[in-house]
Amino acid sequence: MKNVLDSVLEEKHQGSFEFTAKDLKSGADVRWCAGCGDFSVLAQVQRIMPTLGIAKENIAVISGIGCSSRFPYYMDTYGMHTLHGRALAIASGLKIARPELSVWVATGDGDCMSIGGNHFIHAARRNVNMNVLMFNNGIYSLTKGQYSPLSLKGQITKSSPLGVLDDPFNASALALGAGSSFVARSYDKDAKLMKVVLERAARHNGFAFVEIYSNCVIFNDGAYDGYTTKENRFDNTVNLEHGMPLVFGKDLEKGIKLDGFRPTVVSLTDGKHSKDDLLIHDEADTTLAAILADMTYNPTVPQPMGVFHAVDRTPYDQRTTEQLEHYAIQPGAGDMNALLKGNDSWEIK
Amino acid sequence: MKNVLDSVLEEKHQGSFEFTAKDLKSGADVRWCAGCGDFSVLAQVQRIMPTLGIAKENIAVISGIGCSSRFPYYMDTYGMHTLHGRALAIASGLKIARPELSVWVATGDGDCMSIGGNHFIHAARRNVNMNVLMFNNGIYSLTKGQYSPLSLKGQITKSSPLGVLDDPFNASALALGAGSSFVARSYDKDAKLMKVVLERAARHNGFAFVEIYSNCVIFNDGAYDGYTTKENRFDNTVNLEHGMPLVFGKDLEKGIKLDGFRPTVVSLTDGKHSKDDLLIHDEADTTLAAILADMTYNPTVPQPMGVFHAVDRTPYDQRTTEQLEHYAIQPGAGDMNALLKGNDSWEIK
Amino acid sequence: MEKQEKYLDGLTIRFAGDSGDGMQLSGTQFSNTSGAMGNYVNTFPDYPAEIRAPEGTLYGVSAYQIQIATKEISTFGAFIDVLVAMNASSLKVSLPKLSKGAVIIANESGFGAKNLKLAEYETNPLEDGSLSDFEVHSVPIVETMKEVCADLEMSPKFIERTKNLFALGIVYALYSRDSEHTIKWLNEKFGKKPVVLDANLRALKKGMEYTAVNDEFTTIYKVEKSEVEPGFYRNITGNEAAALGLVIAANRANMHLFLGSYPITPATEILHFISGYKKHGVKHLQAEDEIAGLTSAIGASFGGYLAATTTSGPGLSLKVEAMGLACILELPLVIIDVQRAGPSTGIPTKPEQTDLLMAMYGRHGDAPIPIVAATDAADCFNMTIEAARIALKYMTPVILLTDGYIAQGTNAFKVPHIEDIPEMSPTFATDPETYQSYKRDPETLARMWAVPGTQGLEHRIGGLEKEDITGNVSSDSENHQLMTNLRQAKVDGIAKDIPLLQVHGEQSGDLLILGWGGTYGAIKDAWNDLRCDGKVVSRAHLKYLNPFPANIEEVLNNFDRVLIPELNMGDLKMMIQGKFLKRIIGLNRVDGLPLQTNVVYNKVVELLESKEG
Amino acid sequence: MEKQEKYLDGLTIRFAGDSGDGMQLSGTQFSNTSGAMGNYVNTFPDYPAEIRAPEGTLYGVSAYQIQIATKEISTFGAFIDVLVAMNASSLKVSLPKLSKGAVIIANESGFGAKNLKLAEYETNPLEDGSLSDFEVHSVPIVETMKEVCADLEMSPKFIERTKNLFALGIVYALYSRDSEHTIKWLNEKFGKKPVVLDANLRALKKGMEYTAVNDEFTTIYKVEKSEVEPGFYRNITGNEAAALGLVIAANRANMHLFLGSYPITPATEILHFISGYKKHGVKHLQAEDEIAGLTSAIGASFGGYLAATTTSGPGLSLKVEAMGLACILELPLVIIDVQRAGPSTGIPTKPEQTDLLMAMYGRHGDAPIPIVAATDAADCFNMTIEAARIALKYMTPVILLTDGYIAQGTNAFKVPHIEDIPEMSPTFATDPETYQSYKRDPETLARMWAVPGTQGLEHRIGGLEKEDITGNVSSDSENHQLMTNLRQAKVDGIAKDIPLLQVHGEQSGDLLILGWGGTYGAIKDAWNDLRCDGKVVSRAHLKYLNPFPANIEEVLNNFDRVLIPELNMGDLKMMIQGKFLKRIIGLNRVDGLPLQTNVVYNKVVELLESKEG
Ligand SMILES: Cc1ncc(C[n+]2csc(CCOP(=O)(O)OP(=O)(O)O)c2C)c(N)n1
Ligand SMILES: Cc1ncc(C[n+]2csc(CCOP(=O)(O)OP(=O)(O)O)c2C)c(N)n1
Ligand code: SF4
Ligand code: SF4
Ligand SMILES: [Mg+2]
Ligand SMILES: [Mg+2]
Repeated sequence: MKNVLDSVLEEKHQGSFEFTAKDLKSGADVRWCAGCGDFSVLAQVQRIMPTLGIAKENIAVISGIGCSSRFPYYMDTYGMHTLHGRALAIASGLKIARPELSVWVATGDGDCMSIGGNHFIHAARRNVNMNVLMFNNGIYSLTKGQYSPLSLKGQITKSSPLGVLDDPFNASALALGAGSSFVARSYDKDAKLMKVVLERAARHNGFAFVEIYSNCVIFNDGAYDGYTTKENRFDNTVNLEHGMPLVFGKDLEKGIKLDGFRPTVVSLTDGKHSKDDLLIHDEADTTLAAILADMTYNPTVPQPMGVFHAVDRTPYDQRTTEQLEHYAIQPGAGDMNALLKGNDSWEIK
Repeated sequence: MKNVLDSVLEEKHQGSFEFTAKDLKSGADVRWCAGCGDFSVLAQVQRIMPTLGIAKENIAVISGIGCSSRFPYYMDTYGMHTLHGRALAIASGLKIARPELSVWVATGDGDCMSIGGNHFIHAARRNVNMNVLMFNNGIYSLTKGQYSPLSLKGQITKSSPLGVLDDPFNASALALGAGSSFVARSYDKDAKLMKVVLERAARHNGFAFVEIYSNCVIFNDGAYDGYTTKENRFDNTVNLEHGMPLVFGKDLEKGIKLDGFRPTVVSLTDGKHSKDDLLIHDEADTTLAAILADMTYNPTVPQPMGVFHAVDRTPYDQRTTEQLEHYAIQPGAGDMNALLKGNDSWEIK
Repeated sequence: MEKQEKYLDGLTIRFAGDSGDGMQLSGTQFSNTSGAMGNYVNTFPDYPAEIRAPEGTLYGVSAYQIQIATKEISTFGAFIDVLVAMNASSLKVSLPKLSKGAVIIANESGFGAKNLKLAEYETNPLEDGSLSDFEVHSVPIVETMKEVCADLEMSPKFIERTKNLFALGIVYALYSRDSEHTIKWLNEKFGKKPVVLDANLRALKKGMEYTAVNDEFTTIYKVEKSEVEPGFYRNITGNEAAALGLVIAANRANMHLFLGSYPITPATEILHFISGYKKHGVKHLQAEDEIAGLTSAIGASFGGYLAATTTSGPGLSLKVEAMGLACILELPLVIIDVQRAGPSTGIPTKPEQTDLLMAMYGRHGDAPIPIVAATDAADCFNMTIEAARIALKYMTPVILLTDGYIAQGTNAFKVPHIEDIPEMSPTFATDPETYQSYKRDPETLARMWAVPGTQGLEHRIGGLEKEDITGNVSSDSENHQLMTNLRQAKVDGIAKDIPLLQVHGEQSGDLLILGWGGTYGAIKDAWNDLRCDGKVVSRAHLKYLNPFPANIEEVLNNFDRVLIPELNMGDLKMMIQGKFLKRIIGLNRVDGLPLQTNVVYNKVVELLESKEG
Repeated sequence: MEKQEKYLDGLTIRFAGDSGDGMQLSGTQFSNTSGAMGNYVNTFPDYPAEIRAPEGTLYGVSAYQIQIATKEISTFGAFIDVLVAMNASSLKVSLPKLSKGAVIIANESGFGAKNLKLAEYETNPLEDGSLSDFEVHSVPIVETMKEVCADLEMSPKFIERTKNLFALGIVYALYSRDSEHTIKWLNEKFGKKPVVLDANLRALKKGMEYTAVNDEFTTIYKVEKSEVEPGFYRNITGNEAAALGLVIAANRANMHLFLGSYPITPATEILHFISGYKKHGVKHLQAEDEIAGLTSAIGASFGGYLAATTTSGPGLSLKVEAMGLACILELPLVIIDVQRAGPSTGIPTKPEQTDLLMAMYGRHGDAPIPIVAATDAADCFNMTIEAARIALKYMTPVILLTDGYIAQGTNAFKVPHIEDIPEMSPTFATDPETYQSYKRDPETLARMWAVPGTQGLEHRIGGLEKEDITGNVSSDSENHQLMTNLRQAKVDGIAKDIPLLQVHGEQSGDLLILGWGGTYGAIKDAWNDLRCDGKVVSRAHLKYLNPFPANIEEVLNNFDRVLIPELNMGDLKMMIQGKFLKRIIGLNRVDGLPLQTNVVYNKVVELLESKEG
């Protein structure tokens, strides 16, 4: 008899490739606070998905627990809202079982990097092919305002009324250290950048980690204003483009140059430096990725935005498939009677 | 009344500073297999501890579960053999409570980096002041030979009879990505290096991570022979020394030079290169540390051994102590009646 | 017009509005003021599930309900006598619970077209006659306050924020509440922001005036003072009480306190309070997850601290393995579980009692752990101290079960003097000659406790079975049986050291209502009502679940029938039947609500009539 | 000298030596050969706790025990009739279990000075007369083999390794075992290493000769063929049977299989076997921990796979939270727990039945999950398939409890033909018109299952309480009660779909022995002995623990007294008393051993004499 899953998929899966952002809206009321940064991620995800050439019914969105983890409920795709911290392990199982699906994970800074840290590093290491959107608002919002591993030292929160004592993770450094084959960053207030980054993540064949600065208007309002507002973003962020020098500023009048391994800001207008002196972005270079990640908490340089790192490495799910395909044509494959009998049986007549 | 802990410690803690390696042997039979690499770690730990200026009764060794995690039983110190993967969390609690203790963690590659991965990255991030000895034998030994996250791709083990599909972690890269303030590596077969590295770890004020290549003679025999045997170690490892160029080879006839960010081996005898061309080790440089970690799986260069990275950052436990000390002299400190009454009470007469 | 005066036995009032409307503040002040005036009080805050749901929506209503009375009461009131409704949605969701003839104070500006639409009203209920069963006062709060504060340098938005105090003023005057307590509190709170203080004081005053001068209000009500024991009081939530309990327990044991915890609703506030107690020397770690919450506490306990962890159901599920370790290590630990509606994420904001069997049996291997439970908010203080006492005396983890209802609700807490709380005297071994890590006190069966830093007592403990007395690793057959028996005997032996189960009403007879934990208030109030109505029924309440009080079997056998109301599908019923083979009548509800007094009342009446059982 | 011939009903033989001595191989061959010769067989390997303890030590002994018999037997034998002892330590640890007059085959070279010292013998027991109660044969195995293999290009170390086959040869000849099966097996195994093959064949042959020519052996024994049903047989461990069961269940359900697992003794072998089944299309993930083991399986189940996870106690404790999620998601899952001695790390290599109450109640919230248990190694195959059947038919996780004893021991498994195993027919929803994620089959109460990739059935599920039928998130009171009831009713309803509890012996009367799971063999053998001895006692064995078989209450009530022997402190006793209020007599042992036949026998005799209960 035919495998039930295979036959359902053959029959029922003609492929709904023609759909719009609107078709991705589930009926559920979006219950984020007015002004929450998470809305802008939702909007861009809904905008790019129809352009990826993936059938709508082949999309699955898995999340943990948190404000941001409500994400799947707002998407008219297959979805699962799971346990705090476990989204990546569940998504890994789904993707390994069903490599043809486009698997997305919506997770918070607490969900992903506090309780979920172990699954995060292992999914990155294995390079399970999925797109991980980490909504970093620097706080635990759903539980009403405790610090997260991405809150800043000294930050006053409900569980640190006297200031956080922890040093935060550097999210991209952690992802790189764990072996993530794609590491990027964007933020709620720049729809264009978000769209580009999400598209790149979606098209990456492997584990794609996107850290998204998302403003929580209630418990950590303005945490990223220093980089993300219209006034600040030109001077305090630098958009990365593969093969291009790191320039920034309203009129692209500044650049980043390496002093040894140390990135420093130089002016392109004082006549001392030109674009040729600048650091050229190379998505494939691991060391450069580490340098970029390191800029995160370095107040003397702007925050990199965009794709830090992207390399090709066969995803774990694909290796599994290939291994099974290889063995499926070996002699005896699928012979259940031989399997049952084993290699040390006897017959009683 | 006096705090019971404080009074016991005051009374009973005259400080046993005069003790020897032999005093550190507990009565228990060491039940590792003959030839197990773990013996050499035990020997060096027992050798250096008496030299650290720490009272014997102030040493605590915490472990998870695994062959290597039997370590505390063999040490006549305070010790706890806990749960698989949880040693670092337990040790963190102990160290925060009792910052005056010298806390050591014995853990395996599975214990630390598979099930215990989350506690590992968080303890590193918080910089809890302890010495973590990760016995990396590239295998789960106690459970008789399954692959670990540090087993190599393709490795045949009991749970990968057709070869491991995972990519392994790069342990030092992960530690660095998580923010570890001290990262080092040594191996069972070089007692001198081990001693130096362990001493450095012990003296580091913060989270000290030491990866130790330890040969499991039963389930992964010879895994590190390519670097660690007398024949191979000169050509295939390079010992790091702060401020010194990276030279290696039996007669120190080779060196490592950077091509951009890429380390390459050069000869010091062919007249083309001298020591001045070589990479100078700087323990404080994060980017360099990343480059060194990256050499682990790079077959064209030797494996770095010794201290990759060491920087000063106030440990979490110390911050906690300082915060408490600061608040302990604030008005109302310790006033239990005021605490009980709160600030919105009333009196019924 | 001269107003009439009328005396009430008590009343239930509900302040309802948007999350931003300050209803929690009004409620707290009404409650504390009533407490200060010598009434019994009991409250419950009712937050929306969403952090900040869109303004004016039905699911965004935030409320605070208070029952005050002259006689002792233990619940926040089943039916609402007075509703303060800041907008249309808050009226709508509260309506089903209004008692006949209830007073409604409506904030007029919250009933505009937009608000009505969000509340899914076709017509304005304040005007369409649909509220004719009630006494409705539609008050132009916002307009009035704009006038009153015209001279202040304050934006209209900020002025509007005073509307909760205006509403409070109205009900203060209407129910003859003394404004002094609130005025004092406002002065302390806003002392550094004189303009805000001024506006708030004006609002309160203006609200009181509004009642006084307005002829709509024909009657002024009074609630007579109760026979409350003299002393200092405060309203306290169960979570704050538990946090206090931890600090005080450590103090009375002359120990340092360590809390390892991970945030989870509805337990997080314990962590919040503890994190603010730095000046009392409390150490804590907000851990990376619940496993680290408990295991870090195990580390601290090994180090000689009074160590604790706090959580709710999903977190308790994660701590299972580490609880087993704590059991075999025989180290003292306090584990507080604030139960919420499951399974899985369930309904995080709602209370249940569905973790009892898990607390009892939810570990691999035979791993007995004592369990205690708190009856109400203030009792969380007592039972936290009691959990610590048992933990330290018997060298064992102890689980304290509270629930989302008592943890977030409040009742009045009689503030004890620190000296009146008994001291505990844990001791650490110091003598290398006599120390053995699993040598036991013959009385309590507690093993000896030696802490790192003590010279000559170096030893190892761990999760492997250990040899009796020496604590060495052992896989010996007889030893394993012996250690299993000893661990069980130690826990069983605690029964000698806890209060007997007290029966209220006849000591034997037909029907006993047996409750446990946070259903105390509802059962007590129901029982009071039943007794007032002449019903012959007794009640008893369990705060010790493992072991049970020594006389429980006797109590059970003194009654023909035993009714156990609980917010689960029969956890305690199972335990009692399984242990004592006494058939139990279950009253089991998992509807996300605290136990309702009338549900208990009706069930008992039904039983008394039917003789079923 | 002509040897005598003697017929035996059966015998128990134990091969004991160092880890490296190949005792597991000898045991397996003796067992398989006996099976092939038509005897009933039952075996148990007895590994040391240490990986490779120092050679010759008492704690380093590795053994393999086999009982063979003409009549059906279900345990590996309480007393040893024949001991093969490769060294002094292996003799010493085995002595207490030797039956009177037992035959001892001792490897002479294992009794040198060093070995004696390690075994803590002052004098050589082979020579000092202390073994006079036994029939001792001290055999120069190593010397003989060195001679026999002198012409082979083989190091002495390798030659020595053949000593297990030499010993096997001795007992083959002594107990008239046919060497054909082993010769065939050796040929297959060492076909590619002709020298090794040759040496091993010589050893086997030489051993047989040794018995034949040696006058010490006066008698040759025979064990008559049993009335074994014709067909193919193999010896199988419970772990291999469970692994096979998973693959076969998926095959019969026409589904793909996914296993998410993390290694843990004594469950790891299931993962080992599965990881070798790649050519049968099996997917698996060796996860980073047990939580990911189960949650990855949940992901695969959401994707339309038959998904499973395998573990032992500590791992089950870690899976608790995810089991709650699986329960509320109502996705099919097979969770296999190979129970071992707890609490905590406990004694990892020893069996227990102490996870039953945890499997039943160990989750926060009301989260019912069906539980089944296997009776012996071969039954692990059946019950794995049964767990999968229930999971798929009822859309629920199912827990299968086995234990370290049946998981690692073997008995003969009658190899079924794949076509003879019933098919299962899970169905996936496909119609967007009628699909609703929590619409239920009226018969089974299973919800509809739609898999990603199916056009038009996009939907969301999760851990929050969901609305009946639609599956939308709901915090409605009545709905939560309804869903709680439905989840329970679904599990309870499975009782209609499982076999009734069968009573062996009288169907009613004084005493029933009620067992569950892996104590089956011991209870059955004890009961057989009791019946032979004319005792009036019945027995029944539970393989379904939640729900219980539909007739269980009736069965219980048909007996005055019920004895439950179990390897815990009273888990099933608690469940039965709690549910049926039937007083149970417990026979509870946690001594790290499988249940002993004589313990059951003696307890029953005692009960029959005393009428206690
Ligand atoms: C096991 C478990 N522990 C704790 C919680 C409580 N909890 C829910 S969400 C959350 C943190 C949310 O923070 P984040 O992941 O940053 O998401 P955000 O709400 O900020 O988007 C916590 C601690 C839970 N639901 N389950
Ligand atoms: C919760 C839990 N899961 C699994 C195990 C089984 N287990 C014990 S040790 C171990 C792995 C050991 O590997 P490693 O940490 O590398 O230590 P090694 O034995 O190689 O020194 C495992 C899987 C356990 N004891 N507890
Ligand atoms: S609380 Fe913060 S993160 Fe949550 S929905 Fe509101 S703004 Fe967004
Ligand atoms: S099995 Fe391996 S790691 Fe374990 S003790 Fe033996 S050699 Fe060492
Ligand atoms: Mg967050
Ligand atoms: Mg290892």
